Amino acid sequence: MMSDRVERLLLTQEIADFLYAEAELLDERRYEEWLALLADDIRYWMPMRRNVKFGEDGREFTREKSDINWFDEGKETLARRVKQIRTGIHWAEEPRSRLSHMVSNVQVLGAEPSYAAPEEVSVKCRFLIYRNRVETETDIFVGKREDLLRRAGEGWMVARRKIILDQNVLLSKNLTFFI
Amino acid sequence: MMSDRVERLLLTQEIADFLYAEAELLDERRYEEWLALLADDIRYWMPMRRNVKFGEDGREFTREKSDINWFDEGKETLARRVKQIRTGIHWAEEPRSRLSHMVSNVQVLGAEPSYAAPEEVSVKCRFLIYRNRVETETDIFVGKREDLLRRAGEGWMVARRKIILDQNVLLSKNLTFFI
Amino acid sequence: MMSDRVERLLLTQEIADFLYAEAELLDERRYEEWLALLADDIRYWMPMRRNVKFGEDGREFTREKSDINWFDEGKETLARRVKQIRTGIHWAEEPRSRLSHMVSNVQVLGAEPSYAAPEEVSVKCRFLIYRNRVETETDIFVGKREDLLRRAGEGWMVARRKIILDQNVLLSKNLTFFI
Amino acid sequence: MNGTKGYHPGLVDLDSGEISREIFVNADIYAEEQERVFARAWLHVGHESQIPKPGDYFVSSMGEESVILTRDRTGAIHVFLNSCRHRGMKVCRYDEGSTTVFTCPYHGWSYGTDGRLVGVPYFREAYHAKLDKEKRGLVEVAQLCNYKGSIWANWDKAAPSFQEYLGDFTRYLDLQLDGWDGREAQAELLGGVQKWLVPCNWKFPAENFSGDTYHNISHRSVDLAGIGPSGRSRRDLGERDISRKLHVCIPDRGHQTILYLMPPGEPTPPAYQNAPIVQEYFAHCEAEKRRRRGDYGRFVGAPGEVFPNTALLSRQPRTMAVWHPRGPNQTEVWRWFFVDRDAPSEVKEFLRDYYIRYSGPAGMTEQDDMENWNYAHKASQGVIARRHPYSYEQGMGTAVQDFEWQGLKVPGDVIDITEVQSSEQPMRNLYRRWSEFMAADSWADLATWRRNDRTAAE
Amino acid sequence: MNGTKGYHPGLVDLDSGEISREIFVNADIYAEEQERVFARAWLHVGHESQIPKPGDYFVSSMGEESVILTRDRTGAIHVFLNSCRHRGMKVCRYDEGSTTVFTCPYHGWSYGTDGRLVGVPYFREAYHAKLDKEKRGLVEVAQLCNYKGSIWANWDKAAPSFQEYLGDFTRYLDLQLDGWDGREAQAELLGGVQKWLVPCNWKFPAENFSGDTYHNISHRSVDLAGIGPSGRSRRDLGERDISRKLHVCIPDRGHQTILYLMPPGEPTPPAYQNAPIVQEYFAHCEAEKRRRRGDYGRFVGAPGEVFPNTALLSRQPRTMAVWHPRGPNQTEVWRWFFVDRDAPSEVKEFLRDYYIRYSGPAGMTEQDDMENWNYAHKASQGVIARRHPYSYEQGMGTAVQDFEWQGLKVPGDVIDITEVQSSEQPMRNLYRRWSEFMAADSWADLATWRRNDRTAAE
Amino acid sequence: MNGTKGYHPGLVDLDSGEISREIFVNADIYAEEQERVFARAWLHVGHESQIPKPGDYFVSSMGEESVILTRDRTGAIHVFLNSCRHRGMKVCRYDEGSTTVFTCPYHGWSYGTDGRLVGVPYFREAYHAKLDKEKRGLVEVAQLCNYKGSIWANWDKAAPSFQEYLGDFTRYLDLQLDGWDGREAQAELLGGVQKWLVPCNWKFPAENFSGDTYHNISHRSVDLAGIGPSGRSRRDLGERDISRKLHVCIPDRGHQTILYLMPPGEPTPPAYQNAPIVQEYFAHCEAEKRRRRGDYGRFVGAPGEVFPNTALLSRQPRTMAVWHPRGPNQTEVWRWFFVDRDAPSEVKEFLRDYYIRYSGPAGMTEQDDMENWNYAHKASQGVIARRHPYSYEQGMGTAVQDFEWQGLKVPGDVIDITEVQSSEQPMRNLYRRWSEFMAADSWADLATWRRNDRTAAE
Ligand code: FES
Ligand code: FES
Ligand code: FES
Ligand SMILES: [Fe+3]
Ligand SMILES: [Fe+3]
Ligand SMILES: [Fe+3]
Repeated sequence: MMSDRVERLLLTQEIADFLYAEAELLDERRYEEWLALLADDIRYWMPMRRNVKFGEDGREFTREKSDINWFDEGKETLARRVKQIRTGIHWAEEPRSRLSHMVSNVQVLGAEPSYAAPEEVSVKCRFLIYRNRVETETDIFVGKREDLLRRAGEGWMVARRKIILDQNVLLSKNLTFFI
Repeated sequence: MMSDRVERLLLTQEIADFLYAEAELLDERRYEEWLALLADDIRYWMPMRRNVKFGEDGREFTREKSDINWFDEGKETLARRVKQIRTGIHWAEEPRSRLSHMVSNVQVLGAEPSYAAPEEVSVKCRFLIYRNRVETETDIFVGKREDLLRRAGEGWMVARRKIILDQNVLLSKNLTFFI
Repeated sequence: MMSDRVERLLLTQEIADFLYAEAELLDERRYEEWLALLADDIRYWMPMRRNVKFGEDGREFTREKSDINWFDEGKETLARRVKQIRTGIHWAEEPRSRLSHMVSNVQVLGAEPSYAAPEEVSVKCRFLIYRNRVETETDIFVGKREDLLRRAGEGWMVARRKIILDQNVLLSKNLTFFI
Repeated sequence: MNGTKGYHPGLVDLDSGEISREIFVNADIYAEEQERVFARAWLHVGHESQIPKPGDYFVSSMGEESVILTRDRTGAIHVFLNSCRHRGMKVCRYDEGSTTVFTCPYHGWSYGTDGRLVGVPYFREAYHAKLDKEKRGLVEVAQLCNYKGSIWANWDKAAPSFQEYLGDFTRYLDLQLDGWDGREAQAELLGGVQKWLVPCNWKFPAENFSGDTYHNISHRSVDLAGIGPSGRSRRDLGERDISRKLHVCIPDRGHQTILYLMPPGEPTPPAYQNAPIVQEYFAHCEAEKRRRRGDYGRFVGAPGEVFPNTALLSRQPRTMAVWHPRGPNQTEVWRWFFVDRDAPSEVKEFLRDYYIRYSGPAGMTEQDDMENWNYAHKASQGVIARRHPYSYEQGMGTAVQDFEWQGLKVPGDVIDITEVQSSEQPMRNLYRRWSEFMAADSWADLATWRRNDRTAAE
Repeated sequence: MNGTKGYHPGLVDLDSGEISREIFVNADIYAEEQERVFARAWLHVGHESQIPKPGDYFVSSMGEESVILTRDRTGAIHVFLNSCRHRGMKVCRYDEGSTTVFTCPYHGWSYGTDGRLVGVPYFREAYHAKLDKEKRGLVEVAQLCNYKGSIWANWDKAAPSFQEYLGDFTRYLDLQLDGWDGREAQAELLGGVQKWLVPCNWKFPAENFSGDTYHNISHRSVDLAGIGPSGRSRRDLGERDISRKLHVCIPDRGHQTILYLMPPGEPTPPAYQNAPIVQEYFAHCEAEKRRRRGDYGRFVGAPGEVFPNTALLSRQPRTMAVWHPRGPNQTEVWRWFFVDRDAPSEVKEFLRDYYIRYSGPAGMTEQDDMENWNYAHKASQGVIARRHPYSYEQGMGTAVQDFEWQGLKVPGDVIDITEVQSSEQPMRNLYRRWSEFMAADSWADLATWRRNDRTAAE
Repeated sequence: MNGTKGYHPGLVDLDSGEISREIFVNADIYAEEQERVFARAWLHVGHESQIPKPGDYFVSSMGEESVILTRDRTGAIHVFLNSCRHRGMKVCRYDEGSTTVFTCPYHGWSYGTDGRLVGVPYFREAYHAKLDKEKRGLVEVAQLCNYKGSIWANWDKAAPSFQEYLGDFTRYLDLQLDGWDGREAQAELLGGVQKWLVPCNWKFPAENFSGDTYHNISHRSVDLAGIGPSGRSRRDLGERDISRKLHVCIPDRGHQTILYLMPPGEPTPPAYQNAPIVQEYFAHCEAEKRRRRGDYGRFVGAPGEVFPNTALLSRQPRTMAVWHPRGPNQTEVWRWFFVDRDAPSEVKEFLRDYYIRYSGPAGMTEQDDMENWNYAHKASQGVIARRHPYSYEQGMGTAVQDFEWQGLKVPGDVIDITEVQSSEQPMRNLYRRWSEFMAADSWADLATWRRNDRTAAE
C-alpha cells in the first residue's frame, strides 16, 4: 500500500524509537527491563583501538573473541553486571551515576528479508554518554554503535552490538555503565 | 486512513519538529517568539539532585513547589528573564553567549485523547546545551527534559517542562539561558 | 495522495537520512565518496565570530568572500584537502583522528518548488564533532549548520554549507576535518 | 604566574586603602590561607534541622575538605573529617541520610555516628588486637557550636569560643536565626542546599557580601526587568526611605554588615502590597518584634559576613552562604534558605519563589555578581595587573565608634551611609582581620581584644 | 595545596607504622620521585612477543615519558626515549608496527631501529658535515634486560643488573612468565594492551597489588553477583582451603607478593568444575609442575609487585600491570594479559573471557578498586587530612625470616596470613624501599645488600 | 615536572649550539619570562586601520594580559590594561567597537577613551571627593609607537624607542607594511583576526617563524596535494631560482628573517601564471618597487620575527602573527592578514582565498606546523628528556657581517643559504637575545649596542 520510500523512512523512525526507549531504560536504571530487550544469544563487543600507520587500518581494532577487548561478552555476564549494581555495594556505582545516553544519526543499513517485512535490521548510530557522579566527577563518551536488531512480536530485540568508542587510552577510570 | 503505527511515528516526527523549532528560537535569541510558545499556565521546573543511598531514590530530587530548586516558576518570571537580557546590561549575558541546544531521543510517551487526534502529548528527550562566551569560557550541560505539550491550532504549546540536569554540584557559575 | 503534513514529515526524515549518511562517510574516512555528494559549485563557508555590543549583531560574523574566515572555499580546495590526507604524511591527521559527527535538530526550513516535489531544500541542524587522536588529545566542537541541498536523481547533493561554530577564540590547534 | 612568594604585610595597606591583587591570585598565598585562616577560624557547617534524629547526617565542607555533620545515638552533634584513618577513603559519599555506622568501602573499617572506630575487620587476627582504636576514630573538629540551630566548627582548640569569636556581632546573626517577629531561633530551613562553582577567588564574594552597597548599579537590569514581589523593582524601597542605613564593622573580629536602623515608634512602611497575606504577616511580625525586642526591634538586617567565609542575609531573600575555597581561582558556593517556622504556607511559598528567582546561579540578581567576580579575578592575574593594587579608599577615616541615632547606640565601627550611599569600611575591616590571621602564629596573637583597651569594656 | 616542601625522612615512619599522606598528594615530592625513583629503578616496558621480527616496534612508557621498544635489523632489542634530538618532536606516534627507520615529522631527521641517527637532510650543505651524528642518536636506556620474554629497562647505568635487582624475588616473576606446567617462559601475550587513566597517585595501586588481602571485603558485590568460572564466587577457594597463604617480602629490594604454598604430595583440589577441558588442563599442568619444579612446584602465585610500579598476577586472571605516574593526582594503567602458549584454544578462550570481565576498567572486580583509589586520594589532599598519617600497623613485628612449612623454606620476610587473614608487611616493605630511593643520592647507597650481613649469604 | 628552579645562564649554550629543554617546559622560567621579557620588550598590539575613528577600540593582548587599543576623541592612540583600577573587573569585554567611555560593569567607574577616570558614582558622597582620579585612570603602557600603521607598545619606560629597538631590522618590517610597489604604508588589513590555541610553549612558533627553512620537508603533503595559486606546488619557486636566499640576523636586537635578494636589473620571474590579473599586478608592482626603492627594491621578504613574539610574513600569504603566552604549555596565536590597499579587487579576493587555505588552523600548510609544535613540546617535558638539550648547531660560525651581493650590502649577521639550504643562525640569534633579557636586571644592561663598537657605526 505504501511506497518503498515511505516504508524505509517509517522503519527508520520505528527503529529509532526502539533505540530511544532502550536508552531511557538505561538512564532510568530499569536494568531488568533492559535485559529483557537483549536476545539470549546477544554478543556485546567493544574493541580497543590503536594508532596505526596510514594504510594499516586492519590493525586498528582489537579482534572479537580472540584479543583482549573492553567488552566481549554475552547475556549471562551482562546479567551479572546488573546483579552487581543491584547489590547496593558496588562502590563504583554507589552512589549511582547520573547518566544520559544521547543517541543520534540513526541509520538503517539493511533489513532482511525486506524493508516491507523486516525480521532482522542492521542499524548504526552515534552515541554520546554523559556520566556525572558524586560531586563533580564527569565523563563524556562519544562513538558509534552497530546493532543487529531482531523482530520480536510487535517490537525488537538486540541480537548483536558492536561499540566503537572514539578513544585510544580510555580517558576514564572505569566503564561501569551499559552503552 | 493510516495505521496506528504510522500515526504514532508521524506524531513523534511532528513533535520533534516542534522541539527543534523551539531550540532554534532560543539559539537565535528570538526570545519573544519563544515565549509565545509557552502556555500562560506553564510550569518550568528544574530540581536539584542529591547523592542518596541505594533504595532511597525518593530523596534524589528536590520537590516542586516546596523545596528550593534551580528553577521552579511560571511564565511571568520567564518573561522577566527575557526582559532582563533585552536591557543590554545583563552582564552575565552581555556580551551574549553562543548557545546550541542539541535535542535528541525524542520519545512520545503518551497522547490524549488519542494518537490520531492528540490534544495533549507527553514527550521526553535528551538535551545537550553548549555554551561558549567571551573568549574561552565554555560549559556543557546534559540531561533529560519531560514536556507536556498542548495542541494550539496547527501547532503546539509547552504546558509544562521538567528539566533533569545530570549534575549534583552545578559545574557552572550561572544558568543564564533557557533549557 | 498523501497530505502535506505527511509529505513534509517524510521529506524531513529523508533529508535527515542524507545528512546521517554523509556524516557516516566522513567518520569512516570515505572522503572520495563524500566529495561525490558535493555540488561542483558548492560554497563551504565557516565564519569567525566576534563578541559585540548588544544591538550590533550585524558585526558578529566575518563576511563571506570579503573577510578572513575559518573556511571560505569551493570544491577544488576541499578536494585538495582530501588529497593531502591521502598522502599519508599529513602529520596533523597522521595517525588519523578518531571522529564522530553527531547531527541533531534536523529542520527543513524550505523546499523549492514545493514540498511535494522538492528540487532544492534548505536545512538547518546542530552538530557535535568529537575528535580524539594519538593518546589523550580530545576536542569537542559544537554549532549549527545551514545547508542548501539540491536534488540529484534519487538522492541529494550539498550545494552550499554555512557552518556556525560556537566559539570565539578557536579552542583547538587546528581544523583538519570536514564539518 | 606567581609574583611574590607567599603573604607579607605590605600586601594589605589600610593607610593608603590599597590592597594587592596578589592576595586574590597568588597560589602560594592561597596555600598559606588554608593553614592560617581555614584551619583556625570558625566555619559554618549547617543547620541542626538538617539532622533532626539520632543517626542523621549531612555531608558538608570546611575549607577545601569534606566533613560529616552528624547526630549520634545520644543526640549529640559532631563534625568529622570525611576521610578514613586507614587509607583515607572518603567514608561517606552521600549528601545526607541516616545511618548507625559509616562503613568505609575500601577495607571495611566502620565508625559510629560519634566518630568512634567501632569495627575493624580481623581486629583480633590481623591486628592481634593491638590497633589502638581510640586513636583511630574519625578526625573530629576541635570545637563545635550550635548557635540557635546553626552549626559552626573550628579545627583549632586554641581558638576562643564561637560567641567570644562573634563578639558584638551576635545580634546580627540573631537577625538571621530568630523569627521576624523577634522570637528566638525560629528560622526554618527550606529543603535543598544550592551548590555551584564560580571561577574566582573566595574573597570576591566574601567582600561583596560584607556590605558592598556600591555595586547596586550592576543590578540595574533586574530593576528594569522587575523582580520584586511588591511589584516595585526592589521590595525594600519603602523602609529605605525612613530608616538609617549603616555599615557596621566589629573591629578585631573581622565581621561586618549592612544594617537598617528604623526610627522608634514609627511603624515600618508597608511592603508586598501585591500580596496581602504576606504584607499582613510582616506587618504583624514587625509589631511583635518591636514589642519583644524593644529598641533593638528597630534593627533590620541586610547582607553581612562572619569572618572569614560565611555570608548572612537576614532580610528577604533570607539566606546564608559559605564561600568554600577550591583553589586560588575557584570557589564553591553553598546556599541555605530560611523562612519563619510558623509563617503561613502562603507566605513560605511566596518567599520561596522570590528567593529562587533572586538568588544563586539561576537568580536574576546574583547571576551578574558571579559574572563580575569571574572577570575581576581573571583580569587581575597578569604581571602588570599585579603591580596595581585595588582601591579600598571609600569613606576612609569616616567611621565612628558608639554611633547613636534616636536613642539607640550601635556598637562597632559605624558609618552612616544613608546619605553617602556607600563605604568600603566593611572590606577594610575584613582584610585587616584577614591579614592578622595570615601574620599570626597562634590564637594568642589573634585574640587581640583580650589585651585591648577599647574592647576591654566587653 | 602543598604542605611540606618535598620529601623528608619523617614522612615514612615504620616504627609507628604511620605514613604521611604527603607522599601521595604533595606535588614537590612527586617531582622528586620522577628523578629519584623512576629515573633509577628498573621499569617494565613490554614483552618480546610484541616485537617478534626485526623492525618491529611497540611504543611504551617509562615513568611519565614515551619510549620505543624496538628490535633492530640484527634482532637486538632496544628501548629509546621517543623524542627527537633536534627539537624534541615525538618521532613515533603509532602504538606499534614495523619499520626500517623512524623519520621525524618536523625536519626529517631519521633514526635506525638501533637508534642511530642515519638521516639528516642537507647534512653536507646545512651542517657542512659537521654534526656529530654519533652523539645525536635516540636517547637509549642505560640498561635493558630481557627476562624470559619480559623486557625491563633502567635509565641509570650505576644500577645493578635486573637479576641482582630482583634478588630472591626472581622465582615469583618466574611464576608469571613460565608455563603453568613449570616449563620456562611459556607465557603468551593476548592481543591488546589495556590503557586507562585513574585519578589517584600511582602508589595506591602499587600498594594494593603488593598484597592487599585486607580489601577483599570491598569486592563483596562481585561475590554476590558471581563472576568465577567455577560457578563459585571465587575460582580459587579450593586451594585456599588446604594451602598456607603467605605474605612474602624481599627486604632491601622492595618487592613483595602474596604466595599460596601447597602441601607436598597432595594434589591441588579441582577448580573450574563447570569447564571440564579447563579443569583437566590445569590438573595436568599442576602435576607436570610438581614433577618439573619439585618442591617449588608447591608455589602458587598471586598478586605481587616488583618495585616500584610493576604488578604481577601470576594466577588467573594472569596479567602484568604498570602504574605510570601522570602527575601527583593521576595514574595511567597499562595491562598485559597472558595465557600458556601451548594451552588448548578452548582454555585460552575460556580464560580470556574471565580476564575481561574481572580486570581493568570494565572488570567487575577492579572497577571498585579504581573507585576506592580515586576517593582515598581525593579525601587526602586537604590541610587537615595531611596532618593525619595513614595506618600501616597491621601485623607489625610478626614477620619471620627463613619461614618453613612442611620441609620447604621460603626466603624473605614472611608472614603466614592463613589464619590472621592479612598483614601490611608488604606495604611497609614497599614504602621502606621507596623512602630509601627518595633519600639516597646514588645507587652506591641503594645497593644496601652488598654491605649487608643478613643478605651476605646470597 | 620541574627540573631546575628558574632561569640560569647554562641553559642557553651558543658555543656548543645546545639549548636546554627547560626553557620551553619549566614553569618557573615561564613565570620569570612574563616579568623579564614580556613586561620589558616591544609587543605588537594591532593596526591603526582597526580603529579608524575617534572612539574606536580593539581589544588586544600583551603577554598574558588583555589590553585595549583605542583612539581617543582627539584622535590620539592609546593602549591600556583592560582591568578596572577599583576591583580589577575587565572593563571591556567586546572584541571591538566604538564608544565614548568604558563603563565598568561591577561598580560603574567609567574611563574615557584616553584612559582618564571620568566617572565615579557617588564621588562626592561616598568618596567625599577625596579619591585621586588622576592616579586611578586605566593603566597605560609606558611607550607606544605607530610605525606605518602597525601599533607597538612597551610596559617599560626605560626601554629604547621602537625604532632604536628595531635597529637595522626596520627595512624588513617595511617590506611588511609598505605596498608591493614600494609605496609607504600601503598595507590594508583584511577583516577578521584569527585567534586560536596551540598546546605548546610560545617559543616553538617564535623560532619557526624566525626563519626555519629546514622544516619545509614537513610540508611535503601540501606540495603533493597542491595549494599554490600558480598551479605549482609553491607560488614562489620562480624567484627562488635566480635569487639569493639569505638568513639575516640583527645581532644585539634578537630580530631575524629570511630574505630573498634578487639580482639587479633582471625582472622578477613571472608567478601566478594561472591568474593573469594577479600576475600583471605583481609584475607592475615589482617594476614600480625597483624604480622607487632602487637597489633595495631587490629585497623580497619572507618569514621573520621581531623579538620576542611578533612574526612577519611580508610575501604571500602576507600576514603578521603574535604568539601570546598562555602558560608554559599553551600559546594563543593572533593572526592579521594584509593586502595592498590599492590592489584590484580581483587581486585581493585571489590572495584572500590563498591566505585562508594556507594559513592558520584550517590552513593546509600550517596545520602540520601546529602538530609538530604540540608534540615536540609534549615529548620534552619528562625528566629524561630535560637532560638532553636541543641541537642548534646548523651552520654555526658561518655567518658573515657586511654581506654583499652584486653591489648590495646587507647589514647584520648573514648566512647565504641558497646553496646550503638552511641554517640555525636565526634561532641562535633569537635565544641569545632571549637569555640577555632573562639575565639583565634593567634596560641599561639590555641596550648593549650603546656601548658596542660594532654597532657604533649606526
Ligand atoms: S581505607 Fe578505610 S578501611 Fe582502608
Ligand atoms: S625535531 Fe626532529 S628533525 Fe627537527
Ligand atoms: S571593579 Fe570596576 S568599578 Fe568596581
Ligand atoms: Fe549583588
Ligand atoms: Fe581489588
Ligand atoms: Fe611551516
